Amino acid sequence: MQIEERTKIGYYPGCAITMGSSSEEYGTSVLRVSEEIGPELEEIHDWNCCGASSAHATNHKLSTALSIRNISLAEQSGFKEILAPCPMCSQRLIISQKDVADDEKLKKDVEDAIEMPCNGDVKIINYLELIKNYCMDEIAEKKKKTPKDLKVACYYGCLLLRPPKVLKFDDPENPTSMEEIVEATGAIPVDWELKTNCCGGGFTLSRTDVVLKLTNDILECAVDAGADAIAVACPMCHANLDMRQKKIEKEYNRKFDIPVVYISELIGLALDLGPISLGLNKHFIDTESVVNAFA
Amino acid sequence: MGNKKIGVFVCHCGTNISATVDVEKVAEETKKNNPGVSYTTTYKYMCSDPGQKLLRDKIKEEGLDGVVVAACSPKMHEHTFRNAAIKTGLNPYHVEISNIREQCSWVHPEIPVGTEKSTDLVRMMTEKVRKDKSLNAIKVPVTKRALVIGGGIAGIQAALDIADGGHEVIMVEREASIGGHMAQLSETFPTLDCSQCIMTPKMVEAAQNDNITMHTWSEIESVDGYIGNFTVKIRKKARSVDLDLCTGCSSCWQVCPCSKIKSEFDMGLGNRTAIYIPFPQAIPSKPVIDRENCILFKDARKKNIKPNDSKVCRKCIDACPIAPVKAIDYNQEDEIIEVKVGAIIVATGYKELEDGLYGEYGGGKYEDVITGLQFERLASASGPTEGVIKRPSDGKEPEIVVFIQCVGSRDPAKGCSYCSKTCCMYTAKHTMLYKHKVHHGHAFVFYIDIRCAGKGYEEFSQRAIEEEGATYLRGRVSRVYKKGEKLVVLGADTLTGSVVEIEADMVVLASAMKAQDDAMEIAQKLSIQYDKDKFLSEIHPKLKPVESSSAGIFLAGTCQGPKDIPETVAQAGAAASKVLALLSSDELEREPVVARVDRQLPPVFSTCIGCFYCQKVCPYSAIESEDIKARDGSVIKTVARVNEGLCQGCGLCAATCRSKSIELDGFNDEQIYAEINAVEFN
Amino acid sequence: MEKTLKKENFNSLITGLKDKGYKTIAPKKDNNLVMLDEVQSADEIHLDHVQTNNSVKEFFLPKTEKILSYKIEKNKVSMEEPEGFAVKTVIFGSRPCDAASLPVMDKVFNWDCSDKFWVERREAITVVTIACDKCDSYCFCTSVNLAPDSKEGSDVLLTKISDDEYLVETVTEKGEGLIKELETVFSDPAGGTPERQIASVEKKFEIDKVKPWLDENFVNKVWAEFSTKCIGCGACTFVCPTCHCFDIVDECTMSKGDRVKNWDGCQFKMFTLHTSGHNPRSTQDQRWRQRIMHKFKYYVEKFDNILCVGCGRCSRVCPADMNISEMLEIIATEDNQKE
Amino acid sequence: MSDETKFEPRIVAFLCNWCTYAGADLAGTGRKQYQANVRVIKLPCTGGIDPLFLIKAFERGADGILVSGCHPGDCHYNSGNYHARRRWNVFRPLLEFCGINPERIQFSWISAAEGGKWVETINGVVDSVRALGPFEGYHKINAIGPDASSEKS
Amino acid sequence: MIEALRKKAEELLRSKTVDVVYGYGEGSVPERTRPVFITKPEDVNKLTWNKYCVYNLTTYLKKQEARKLGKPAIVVKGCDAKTITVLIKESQIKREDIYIIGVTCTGIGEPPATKCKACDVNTPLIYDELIGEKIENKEFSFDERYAELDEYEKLSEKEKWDFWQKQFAKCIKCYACSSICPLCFCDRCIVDKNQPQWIDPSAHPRGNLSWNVTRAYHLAGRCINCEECQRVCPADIPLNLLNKKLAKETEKNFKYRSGYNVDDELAMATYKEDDSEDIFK
Repeated sequence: MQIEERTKIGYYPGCAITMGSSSEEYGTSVLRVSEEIGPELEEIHDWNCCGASSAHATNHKLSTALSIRNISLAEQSGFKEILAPCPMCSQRLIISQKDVADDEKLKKDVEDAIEMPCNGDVKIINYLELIKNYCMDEIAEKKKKTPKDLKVACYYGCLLLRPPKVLKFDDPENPTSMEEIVEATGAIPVDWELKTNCCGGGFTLSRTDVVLKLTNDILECAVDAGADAIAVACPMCHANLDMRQKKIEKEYNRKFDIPVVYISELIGLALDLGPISLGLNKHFIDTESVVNAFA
Repeated sequence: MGNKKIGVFVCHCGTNISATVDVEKVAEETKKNNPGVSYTTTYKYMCSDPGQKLLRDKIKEEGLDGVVVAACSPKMHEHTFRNAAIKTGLNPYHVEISNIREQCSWVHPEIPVGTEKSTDLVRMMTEKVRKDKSLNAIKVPVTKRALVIGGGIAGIQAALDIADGGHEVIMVEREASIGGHMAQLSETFPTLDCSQCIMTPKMVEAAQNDNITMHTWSEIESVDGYIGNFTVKIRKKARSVDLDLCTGCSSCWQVCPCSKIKSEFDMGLGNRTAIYIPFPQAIPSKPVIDRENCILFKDARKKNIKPNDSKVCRKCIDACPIAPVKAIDYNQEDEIIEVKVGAIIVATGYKELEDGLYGEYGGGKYEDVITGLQFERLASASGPTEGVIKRPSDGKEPEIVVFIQCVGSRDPAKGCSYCSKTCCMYTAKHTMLYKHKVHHGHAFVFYIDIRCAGKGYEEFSQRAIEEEGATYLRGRVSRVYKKGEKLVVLGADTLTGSVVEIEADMVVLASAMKAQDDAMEIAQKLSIQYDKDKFLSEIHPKLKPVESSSAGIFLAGTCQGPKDIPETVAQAGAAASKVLALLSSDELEREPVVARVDRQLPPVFSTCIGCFYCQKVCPYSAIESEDIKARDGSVIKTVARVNEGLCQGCGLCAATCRSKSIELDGFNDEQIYAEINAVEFN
Repeated sequence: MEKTLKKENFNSLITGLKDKGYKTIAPKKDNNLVMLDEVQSADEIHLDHVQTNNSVKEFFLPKTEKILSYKIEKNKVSMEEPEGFAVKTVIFGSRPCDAASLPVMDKVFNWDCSDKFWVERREAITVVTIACDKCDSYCFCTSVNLAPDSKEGSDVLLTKISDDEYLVETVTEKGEGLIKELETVFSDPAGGTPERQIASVEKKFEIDKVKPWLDENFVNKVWAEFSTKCIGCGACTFVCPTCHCFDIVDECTMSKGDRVKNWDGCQFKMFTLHTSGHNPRSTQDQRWRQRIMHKFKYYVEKFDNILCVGCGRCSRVCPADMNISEMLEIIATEDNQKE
Repeated sequence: MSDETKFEPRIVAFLCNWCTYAGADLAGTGRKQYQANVRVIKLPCTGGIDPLFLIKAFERGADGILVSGCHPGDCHYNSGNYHARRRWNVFRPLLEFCGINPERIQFSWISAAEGGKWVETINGVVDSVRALGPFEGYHKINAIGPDASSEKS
Repeated sequence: MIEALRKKAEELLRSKTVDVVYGYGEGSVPERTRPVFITKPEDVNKLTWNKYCVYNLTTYLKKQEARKLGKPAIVVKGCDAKTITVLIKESQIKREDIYIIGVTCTGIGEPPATKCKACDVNTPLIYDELIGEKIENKEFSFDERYAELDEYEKLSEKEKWDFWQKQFAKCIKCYACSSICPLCFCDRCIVDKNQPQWIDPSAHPRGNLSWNVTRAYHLAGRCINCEECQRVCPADIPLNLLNKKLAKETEKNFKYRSGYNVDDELAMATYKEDDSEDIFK
């Protein structure tokens, strides 16, 4: 372990990936991996919903206040940086910070609502940014297993990159950060076209037909590109590609059977951490092929 | 001096002025209050013939020796009214303009405010007129030679017109051959005649015209001087080929080993050798060595030795049949030559928007997503595919081609908000060329609006739809991505309100026409203005479209803004005619707004004390020192003297001189003092 | 009529004058200058100085003065002469040499036309002079037929008899009138002849020898030798109580303007510049000669008065330390007479 | 609204003929309204504007002055605006040192294509000078005129 | 020091290297000295040197009356010598036309002039002959040299205006400030130009403000801080504050100090592409 004290950054899980939630495997794998490499994550005490879901569509002030409260809590416990692995949360936190910075009146209202000051100089990062900024050398250093020609299609979805003027993360049209991480784990990233196409997101309940069409195109394109697995960094994309895969296969009577893993799980496998501890047993499409590739 | 009889003519300008300024009241107030004003009137259109006649008559009848015309901006009609005065014998520099339209009636809606301000502006000018002195035009010799910067169709046409007018022309072209972008086109709209056929004769004519001296592979280093007397330094970049000896026999570029260099002329679709001529009909058809990619020069650079000493590859020089001295010379250096010219025409053309800017359409990653000019090369008989439409990736004939309009144009987010004017026409042409060559193929065109407004243009685009069967879809394309062999084009068709997904074999982007990268540099070298999109600015969009803000420098073609070939040629002719007018007289009359150093009778001689601050600040080094000598030859004092020929009338010296011993005619101390004095706010 | 003025009564004098509607001018300290200026109370008055930097001339011939103003409305010109510029004033504490300059200049200002600006101010202003009880090396009043306690030009002369008491001698009716007006402020003399503290000013040159030399020596190399160091700045003429040259200039805007009388001086190189460019006095020695000639020859011939009261201000203020009494010594000394 | 109730600042603008004057014309052709408090004096170049002009403008009752010309590099006479820039970098602090509020003298670069910027700039100057109020100091010494000695300020 | 000065002057006059020596002579009172122009070798003992030699003799290099006496040798302190550098750069005199007798000086005037507090030219930067041993010129920081201004720069806008109005009101337009200034050498000064009359000649507040501002501005980047204008002003106006403020701005903005180097370009006659433009919108 390094001698000097590891940098500590705030960890904001959000409702989707916290313990006991529908995509908790993303959360558990992120925490498990952070025990080995990268900065120490400390969950923000008394965090609340980031106001992503319907809130930001219906009540702008409410959703902003919800986000800012989390940031102010982190500030008070002295964090300069907050990791929000779920892109919906990181996007919401960053946009709220910007809205408050641009609109004095909104800032005052929000501060009154949360009874805490917010001066907004805390940096919000997503999981890919965390790995790229802190862990690239450590992965290379601590990698124990290299998978045998495991071809992986990296799928970014939309919230990680858009709106580009605000998030300013990677190249919104042709991102490469996940590919670099996948390469670091020893797997082989494939070149495919739809890595930034939308998977239908929240419409998965209201307009399942549209989601089926979009996710089918994505899976089809990934399989055609020769991918053995799809890596994601967003619980919503994972849900639409993994949970829905059986229904898509039935709808378009085509066999995909392509596992959808989180990038944190891939890194975990490369560090030879137990698959169960990474939550790999909680997927709809069996991730066994990926685990064996690392054997 | 002070008791001039001044006439004030207040113009209605139709209703442009009289709508928000009570012109009668202005005239009346002026007559009542302004000293020296003996005659005032108002008229509907001062700039019209009757208006000017009124002016001329009143000058004679009333015996006026000072005139103030309160109308539009002096930039519009100062010249008109001063010429009218000349006809009556009144020195034009006793005529001043009050700008009560652009800077008053048009921008201040309330009548009382506009009227009061106009009265003030008129008073400022009547006070200035009282201090005006007669100035006579300065005669300056004219160098009977013109310079044309740029060898595209605009430059060639202008050079030919001037040469036919009997004057010498120097043409400077940056590339190895003249021809510009037009040479790259296959057929040209609306007549579909092949660009090579109509342009090559003109290029040859220009080459053979003994009035035209052509400098290709050369750039403008610096431009000094002023109208009629420009001194231009031209950098003739080292070609490594001696133009006089070389006969263009092509034996050298046949043997050149490195032939995988992307040809700029073919927009990267074809390759060329290190020693090359850009295209078969190049003028001069003599090669140039690309020192970046030639392995001999690379080796010389690596070893830091003289190029000729490197022995890595001597194929071209060995193959050169010219004896006894070879036409190829590796050690050739850049050469700076200086020429004197009387007028300059800027015809530096445009640059096509690089497709890398559009990530949504593959951002330069997909070989089969090409730009308009690249399609021209595919369709051109002298192109890399000899006119056969093939996909650059695998050479297959594309069954379905999607043309996307307005790529870059009309898109402020991508930096140019203007319409590039020619894409609608050349895309329609592209669908025709495609259908003529691939009969069973199908062309889709995504457009916002079809703007084919020239003569025969609308019929041309209708023909593309009705006869050639191109499918025009009104909507924008959101994304192009590769799917297997195909290119999936996701777009919208707003007329049917549906999402469109086309699996195409090839996509052609109608890329925007942008200003050259170094447009700003050229503008600053010539000290002419450029607009927010870096296109060169004309003095007046309607009345002086081909004149730049610097006297003696004219603009032609796309460097001034997007336009098609007919318009470019028309502008070239217009610019040439302006130059011919300029060069037609032996002497040029120059604005007599020049600086003048105080001169008095002895014993003072001059209040100038000879500190020469003026000489140090003058941008045109128009100020010399002069020794005032006594009869016995001893120097009494050394003072400054202005060379009227060089002085451009900026007034820098007058503002720097501490004792105000040097003043600018037309803006001298008394005139400016009178204007400030008249600003009095009551 | 003999009276005395105690120092502690200064305050009642000043307030008394104010009540009677007089404006009071007295020497005032202004960091390292002592200037004659308007005072409101006695403690502003500063008396232990040799000579004030500015002279009384400033209150009779101001450095700049509007003598006429005009307005142009609707091409019609309306003119207006200034009124009320002469304010009832008492100058308290001027020196005898300053006061002596007034009658000398009365002559020129009432010569071919009486200058109402000068004359009306002369009537309105009462001059209360304090005889000099000390002097410095620049003073040469005794050399120009004056003395540290001469009465010329003063309305009332005060002479210091003890540290806090001054002997009051009225010179003119105006002076007497003033004393009567403020009877209470003054007190009767203690009796016996009071011991008057008067400075003794050493005589520098024989004034009678000056004019005869000047009559003969219009051309002489001493002018150039002495005045090489003069930079032609004109400060001497402005601080001099007897220099009275002025220039008239119109300062106007479009609709109104003022005709203004400003101090001018013969030491400026532009003073005698003709529009043709010719300058009769183009070098500094000619101007320096003109200064001496005008004061000690031309004015004497025309008005039988020497246009110099020996206050020494010009020598004190001169940047190049050109001392006028030194020049006159050269002129008046024996061997110089012959050349 | 007569003069007394609402103070209308009086602005004199010295404009260079090639850029800002043309920019102002462009604002005209674009019919962009702006406040009428400005009186424009056209000169060939900002390099030809002497600080004496500014003092005289204040002496004739101006409350604020704008000097505007071509952006550095664009000057029609190559270096006119560079010299002007150097001149104002020194003259303005001198006036500020003498107690004249620097907001009363404003400088800007406006090209012939920036009609909008001309309107913004001139409205900005009028508003900032209106906030400062009339130039009391200078109006007082303009009024005093020659008989200063009798009326002590 | 005085003996060496006289010996040198005599030697120069005897050898006809120069026709006249501008120096300092006894004044009308012990606390003053006056400029003397020695043309005959036997008069050299009129020359003296003491702490009252405040005069900047270089002003006579531009006065015809003095130059009529022939080729001059001139006694200069460090600050006066800087004037010669500026006069040469403004082509008013040629270096070879004058013989410079430099005198080392550690403070002049009683009490010492403010310029001497931060004087970095104890030994003149330019001379043909040096009287007194060479003193190592000290370096002073930017703030030390302009410390005198801080007190005035801190004033509020109103206080500044009132202060200067009170000072300018005293001005009597005698023009001693520009007559003494060696760099105010214009034959016809701008104030003498009456068509048009840019600067009112009258001594009222309006005329005084425009005169004093213009006089100071015309010395921007030129004044070498010899403080003579302030010394000779009969109205005791702190004129050098204005010149010093301009010198401070010139040095801050253009890194230029007048009179130190004969080769670099005059501040107000040149420009740099990257001159500061934060006052420009």
